[in-house]
Amino acid sequence: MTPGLEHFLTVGALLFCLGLAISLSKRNAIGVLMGVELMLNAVNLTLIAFSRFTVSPNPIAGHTFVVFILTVAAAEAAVALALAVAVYRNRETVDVDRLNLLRS
Amino acid sequence: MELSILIFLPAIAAAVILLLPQRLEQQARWVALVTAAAMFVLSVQMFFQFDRDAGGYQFVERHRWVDIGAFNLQYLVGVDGLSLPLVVLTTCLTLASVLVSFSVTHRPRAYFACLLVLASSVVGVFVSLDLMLFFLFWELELFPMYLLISIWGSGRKEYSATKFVLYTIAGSAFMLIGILVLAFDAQTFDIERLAAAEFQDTLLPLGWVFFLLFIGFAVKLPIVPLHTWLPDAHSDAPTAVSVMLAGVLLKMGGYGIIRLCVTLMPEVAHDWDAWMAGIGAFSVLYGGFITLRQTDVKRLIAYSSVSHMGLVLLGIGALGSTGLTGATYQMLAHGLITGLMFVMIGLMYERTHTREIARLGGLARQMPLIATGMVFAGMASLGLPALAGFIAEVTVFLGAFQRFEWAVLASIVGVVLSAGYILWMLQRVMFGPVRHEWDELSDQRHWWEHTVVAGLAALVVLLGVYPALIMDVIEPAMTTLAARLQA
Amino acid sequence: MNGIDVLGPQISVLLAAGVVIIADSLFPAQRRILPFVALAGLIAAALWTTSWVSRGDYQTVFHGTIALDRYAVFFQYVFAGVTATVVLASIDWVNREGRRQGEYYALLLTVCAGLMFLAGARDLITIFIALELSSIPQYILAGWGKDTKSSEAGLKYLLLGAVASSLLLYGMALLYGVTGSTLLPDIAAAIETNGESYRGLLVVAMTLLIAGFGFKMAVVPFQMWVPDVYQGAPTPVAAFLSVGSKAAAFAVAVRVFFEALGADFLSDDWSMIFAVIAAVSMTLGNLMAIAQPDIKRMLGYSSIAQAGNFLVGLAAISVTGEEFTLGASGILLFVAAYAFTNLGAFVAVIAISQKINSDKIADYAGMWKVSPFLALGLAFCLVSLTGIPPTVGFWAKLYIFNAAVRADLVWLVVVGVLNSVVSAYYYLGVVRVMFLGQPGTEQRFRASPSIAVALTATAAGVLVFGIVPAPLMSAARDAVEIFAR
Amino acid sequence: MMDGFGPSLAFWVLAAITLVAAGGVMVSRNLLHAVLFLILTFVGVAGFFVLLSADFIAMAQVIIYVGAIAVLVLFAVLLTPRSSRDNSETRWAAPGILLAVCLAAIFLFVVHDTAWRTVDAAPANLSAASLGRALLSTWVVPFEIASVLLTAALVGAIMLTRSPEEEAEDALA
Amino acid sequence: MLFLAAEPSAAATPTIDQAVLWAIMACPLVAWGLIALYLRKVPVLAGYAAILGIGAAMALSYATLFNVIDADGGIAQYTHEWFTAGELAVPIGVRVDGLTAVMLVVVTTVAFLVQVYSTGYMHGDPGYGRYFAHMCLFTTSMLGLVLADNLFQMFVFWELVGLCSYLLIGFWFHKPSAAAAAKKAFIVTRIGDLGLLAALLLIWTRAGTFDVTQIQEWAASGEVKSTVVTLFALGLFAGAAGKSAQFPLHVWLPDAMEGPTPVSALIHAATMVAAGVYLVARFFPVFEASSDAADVVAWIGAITALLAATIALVQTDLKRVLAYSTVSQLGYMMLSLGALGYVAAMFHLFTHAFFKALLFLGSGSVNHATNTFDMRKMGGLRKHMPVTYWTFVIGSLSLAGIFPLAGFWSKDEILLDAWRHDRALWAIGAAVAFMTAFYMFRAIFLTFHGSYKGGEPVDHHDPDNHFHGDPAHPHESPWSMKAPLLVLAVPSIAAGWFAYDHMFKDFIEAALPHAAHHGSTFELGIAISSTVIALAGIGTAYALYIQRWADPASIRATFAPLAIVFERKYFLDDLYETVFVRNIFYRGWCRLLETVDRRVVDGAVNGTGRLGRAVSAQLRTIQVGEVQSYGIGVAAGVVVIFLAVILANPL
Repeated sequence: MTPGLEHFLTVGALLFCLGLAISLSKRNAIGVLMGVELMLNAVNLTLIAFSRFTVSPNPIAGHTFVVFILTVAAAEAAVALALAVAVYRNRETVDVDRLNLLRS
Repeated sequence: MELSILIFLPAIAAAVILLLPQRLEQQARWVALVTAAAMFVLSVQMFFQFDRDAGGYQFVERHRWVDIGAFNLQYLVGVDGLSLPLVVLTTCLTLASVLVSFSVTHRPRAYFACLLVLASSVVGVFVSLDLMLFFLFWELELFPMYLLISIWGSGRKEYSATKFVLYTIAGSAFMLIGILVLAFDAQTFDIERLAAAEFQDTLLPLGWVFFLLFIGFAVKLPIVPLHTWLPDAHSDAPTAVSVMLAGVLLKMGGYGIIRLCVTLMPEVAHDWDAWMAGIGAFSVLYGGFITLRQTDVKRLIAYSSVSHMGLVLLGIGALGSTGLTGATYQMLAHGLITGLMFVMIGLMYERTHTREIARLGGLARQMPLIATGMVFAGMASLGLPALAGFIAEVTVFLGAFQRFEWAVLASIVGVVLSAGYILWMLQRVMFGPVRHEWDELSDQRHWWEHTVVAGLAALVVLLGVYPALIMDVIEPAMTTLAARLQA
Repeated sequence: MNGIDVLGPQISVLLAAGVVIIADSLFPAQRRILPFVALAGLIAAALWTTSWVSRGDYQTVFHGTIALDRYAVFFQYVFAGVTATVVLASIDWVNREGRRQGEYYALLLTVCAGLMFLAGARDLITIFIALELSSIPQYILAGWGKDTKSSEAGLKYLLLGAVASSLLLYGMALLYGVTGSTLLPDIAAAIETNGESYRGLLVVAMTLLIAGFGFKMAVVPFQMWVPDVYQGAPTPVAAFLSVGSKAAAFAVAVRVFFEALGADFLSDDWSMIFAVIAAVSMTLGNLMAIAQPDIKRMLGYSSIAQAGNFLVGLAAISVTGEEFTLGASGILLFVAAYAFTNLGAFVAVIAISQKINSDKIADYAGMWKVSPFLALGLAFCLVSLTGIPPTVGFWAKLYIFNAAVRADLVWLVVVGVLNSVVSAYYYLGVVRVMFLGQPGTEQRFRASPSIAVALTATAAGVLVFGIVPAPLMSAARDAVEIFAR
Repeated sequence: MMDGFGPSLAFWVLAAITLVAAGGVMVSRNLLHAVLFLILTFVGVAGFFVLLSADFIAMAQVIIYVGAIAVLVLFAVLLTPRSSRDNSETRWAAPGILLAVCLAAIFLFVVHDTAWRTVDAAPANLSAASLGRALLSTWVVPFEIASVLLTAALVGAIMLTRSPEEEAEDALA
Repeated sequence: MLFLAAEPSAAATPTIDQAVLWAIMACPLVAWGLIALYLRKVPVLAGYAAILGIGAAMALSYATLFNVIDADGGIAQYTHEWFTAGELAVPIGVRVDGLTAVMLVVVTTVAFLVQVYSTGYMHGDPGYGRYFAHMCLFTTSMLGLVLADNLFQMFVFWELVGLCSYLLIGFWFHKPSAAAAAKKAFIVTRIGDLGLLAALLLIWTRAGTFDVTQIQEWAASGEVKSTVVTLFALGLFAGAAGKSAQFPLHVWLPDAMEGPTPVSALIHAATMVAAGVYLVARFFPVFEASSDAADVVAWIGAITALLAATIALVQTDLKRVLAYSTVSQLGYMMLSLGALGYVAAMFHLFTHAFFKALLFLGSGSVNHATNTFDMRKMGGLRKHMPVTYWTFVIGSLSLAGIFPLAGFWSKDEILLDAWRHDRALWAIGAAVAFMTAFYMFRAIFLTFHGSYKGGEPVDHHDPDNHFHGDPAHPHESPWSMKAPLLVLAVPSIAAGWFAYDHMFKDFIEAALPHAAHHGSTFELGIAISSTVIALAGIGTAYALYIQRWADPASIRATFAPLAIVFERKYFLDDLYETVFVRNIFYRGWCRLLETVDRRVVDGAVNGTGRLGRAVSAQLRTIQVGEVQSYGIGVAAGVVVIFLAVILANPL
């Protein structure tokens, strides 16, 4: 069977949801971040697949989008880790379920 | 121009008072007094300038205000036979309130400023001919009331103030919806044009719109079962505020029902007339019965207001010229009488610091003038002829009897109830053996106290023996309205 | 028109950011000047915007990715003003914090630039990147404080923000996949031609966009980060969050949903969704705020409810004619009103909380005696939030409800006005505490000049536009006129 | 290019690698393992990019994700003590996973329910050059923004991670 | 405006100027104003001002009377517009005819004499000025009521006399019993006024007028549905029953004796309580038109007369005896009206006013000497106060209906009308006549005969007590008090002689639109029988209290159950106050409603607030502070929104 758009989209969707599941379930902030990165990857995959398969006046837009997503992902990761470090310095943990000073 | 002066003069005076330096703090009352007196004089002058034969609105001022496409508001004020007497009532009671507040020394600047802003907003409500302007003033009145009750009040003042504000906001929330729907359909906020508009296909059924507006006004009036804020607000408010609250604020409700509900939606008013009359009669009785059980003088009068304002609704429900005139007259009469009543209670409270009927007694001996005033006010309140309340009550009854015999028959029982609670209160508070714990107390003695009591009493008598003075102003407007309603 | 000219406001803001950082490191002794550099940048941006307005030179630039229209201009003013107020309100806090001052202002300015980009963005990529430019520095700023709570707030905000923006991105990707373009007008055109057959996908994309924007707007059910972050973040930052990013989210949402997803078969769906979300947000936000003892958290919940009010405008947009103008301009009016009001409230809270070292509403007791100016300002802004005249908040609510009535959303207006009543309960509760409570200390204090200026400016805005709302309304209306078809 | 056995095989293999690796991230109890799985996933995705004739993006993916982000994460993990490398789930895992499954169902449903109009041949101008042109013409503003964003993130990250001692020193200066 | 010329309504009218009629009202009003504003603190002047004002009114009243007599009882009416409210037009005006003129004279004469008396009786009271002010106001109101040409105006003054009655009963307001009695009087009469108000409403809606003449014609025309007339008549009668203390609303009048005695004489014997009778008489054609209503009036009157007379038999308080006697006599008048004896009723009203005022003033004089009204503490006063004694006897004889005193003539006419109308009514009337004679002479014997028992000692610590004699040594009252007694004795003897040649009858019947013959005025058989009955009553009293043929106490013991019923006033007060008002109404119904109001209506409001806080507290717990739960919210939002859209609008 020849892989078509649907196949790539399926992989993308599954990857996205796996990423979501990870980010929604992991206790460790870094784990959550990994989930987010997976989601972003899934988005990238989807975009590239669309770029490749769909009729578009300007197919390069998908690629461009991906470039920016990569950039943002990097920035986000950096900031996230910085914040995690900041939290760790104060609380000796990056377990998000123990980050509950702020509630109700 | 006169109306704008009436609206803005007190507001400006309030600003002036707030800007007074600390050392002139106690002079705030004089500024307030001069302002209130000027307002009163001006409104009385307007009252006599008013052309009784010409219909429609007079002293009209019209300016564009907000003109954004479909959102078109005007600064449009004017008075007719319905609103003019209420404006005079407002200025009169403002003057009275300022006078009875002459002994206020706690933060007088803020106090008198609030009082004047209150007057300004109430006048604004009565003279606005643009729905949005009306609503604006309607809401504006909340601030000063809230502060006045919560800062200068007594007892559970914060609770009462909050209750008052929340109740009013809730009512006006409904009102706002109604206003918006109406204005959307007629493409205008101008009350005169709205009255002329034929409403078809409104977003909501017109009956609902009526109901929404009605709720807003019923809270203010107040109508059972939306009345429970009133006793709390009254019992904890300072004297002047009780005077204003009972005297003019409640009238905003009745005014609104006539001016907006009935005038703008006559067909719906026709559909709901029996309900209005019925609820009115119910309020009369219910209020009367509950008043009998009150043990706090101010609460007692507050509940009696519920009962008396039921008559307003009864008169409106009759939808005839007599009923409407009677309802309007009842608003005026009740304003003056209850104002006087609260003044008397205030004078008494200032001396005894209690409103518990059980703790009082035999005061007529120690303070005969106050007792006289109280008996007078009580008699007026129970609808004694030759005093204002009687004319109003009987006019309402006569106006409504043709159409709602049972409602009227039920509500005339309220006449006996009112005699019951008023006389019971007088007996317990003023009469009976002297209690020596009150021996030290003085009778009313300041000139402002005399002035207020005498002035209000004189007005109550004037309205009672020469009703034509005011009826002639009210009547043409109401007859026109009634003719529209019959059509 | 060259690019510099077009992006002048953003560039001047970013330039100011750069100058602030450099100045901070070069002349650490002259730190007091930093906020004024930032203000200068913002003023320059505002002036630049004004110069466009005076030229009337509205156009679309950079191949359609950036629109230079009245709409963008309106928001650029709002963002410049908001940032300026926040800068003013931050001075005391930053001085007391005593560290990384230049970076703080620089990041604020960066966020501002991001928001300004967002106002004019007309392309999914630009929107995304501008959104991130405004978000990531905000994550940092939320975690800027010394205490653990701040870091926690920052991390929470970031993690959730990342999830939300992933969802948004996925939606954008799907949208791109369906339409083959990232430019909003092209997307709209593609949907018009053969969008019907992609409806399922479009609905998913739309839902994801709502989630993404809804997160920034802080509407139910995407709002849960709000109270935690508001409470944990430094108060000036919370102020900025509550107004800036919310306003930007609405700015971009109006543009996206109207310009790209305006097709009839979609607009019915999303206007209904927004209506429901609006109702739920108002109700939940208000209900949760009632029993809230922490004022920042309370303002957080209230901002959720307020977001519901904004959404009423969005729900009231039907895509043609006069009604659109009303709904959309209602949002804009609300944005402006909310900016004045909520910032004013926050400025007062910033000042008070710093003095009394507490965010507990109970500790605000008797504030009227301790600091009449701040108490009065805060009370006035809270009244405006309630929507009682003569405040700009009253007009905003009125206008937006009017729009909803015209869009036949009377039920939503009912929910809205009832919620106003609920909100009155807790807003006035604070007023009551301040005015009637007994102060813990008789020590009077004065607001610092910067706070005084910020509070006076916002409160004056609330009052002046409360009395003469027409200019603001016509500005809002002109701003959305470009969308009218 | 998509035709034929090779790409098909490549697709299935890549899909398997990617998803299994992603699942590995999910199930790993050790954060270190999770990072390694993550890298594997990134690589898999890069493979997809190649398959989709996005060579430049694939390269960027490897460089940025594997080279930058993953390493960053790895360092972060390694810098924290062993006790913090736990990668277990919170009490919200079950509903979270359930929701993810729902969402996946929705996505898959709409993806497969849609009649896609696709092109068989890869569009001509998906080269790195045209990407560069696009970045510098149409999307020049986002491009610039991205640079600002990175700078801001950098500054912010540095500031957030500075130790209190540094802070104090800085404040004194 | 009030004195603008108006067209007199009838052709053969009295020539009296309407200014005179208005002035009759105005004179006491001016006196009131003067006293209230300026003379409160100057007792002497206050008294003189009142006497002067009322005296002037009296003079004008007599002028009016003679003028009307000259016009053969013709009607003069001057109507103006008071106010209009939409369709409602309320007139204000005066009407004078025979009925009015008689009432004017009665009211002003008694009022004048009572004022004179009061200067002595009230001497030294701290509320002296207030007293005269109230009295003036009362006189004004009463005159206004009498002069009114329309029902509305009548109602106005009707209520005003009620007010004055309230103020005067409660004159010694520091006495709890006085304050309570005042309140009771007001409320009970107000209950009756409900009927009057309803009648007012009914007549306006059905006849469109308040005018007396027009209403009379309306009723007499016979074109009106009889139920409407009956309802109207019953409404009027309800009002009259309240004011005139008819069963079951009579309970206030005995309590009203808490007021100063001159007040009782003027208001609660001679004038105000007769207003009810006057009202029914004024609208007599209405009752003529409705026999049902007339029967109700007659029987209520009869019951009242009997009831009150039986209670009076056992009273020990002199004033209460008189009070019940008044109730009884008012019942008599009502009985007469119900029996369509218009003339007899008015005639009895006329004569009764004088002798009952005389009796009350006499009792006041006694009180002045003994500081008490308790007959058990009196006795033998005949020697000490001869003037009082003899005038009191004259009054009693007149009341008992002994030839040729005033009471004989009027009471005789009533019995005659009753005889002709319904024998049962006559029987009751006769029984009452017997009892009347008995209890009056019982009172005389107890008070004035026998030996003096010392009166009530003065409590000098009571600041309100202004008693300045010595109860141990009773003395005759001063001339200011004796003179009115003597003057009143004259009409008590002679007022009945106006029955001569149908003089009174013709005069007063002219006030009715259709001058029918409402009974003849004399029939020997009735006259003799009634005299015998009255003498029997006197004789019985003599036998029991002077000759002691039987011990009253043992008789009481024999009829103990009956005596208790009488002494407890048929338990009506207990029934009303304790059972009905206090327990059923106040503690039951009102309390129930109040509880509902507090718990349910207000409870709903407060409950909403509490609910809000509770919900808030509950809702906030979803903010557990854990970031994943927040993320789940986001994801769930996406799922829910998508599903909602799809479900609402399937693909």
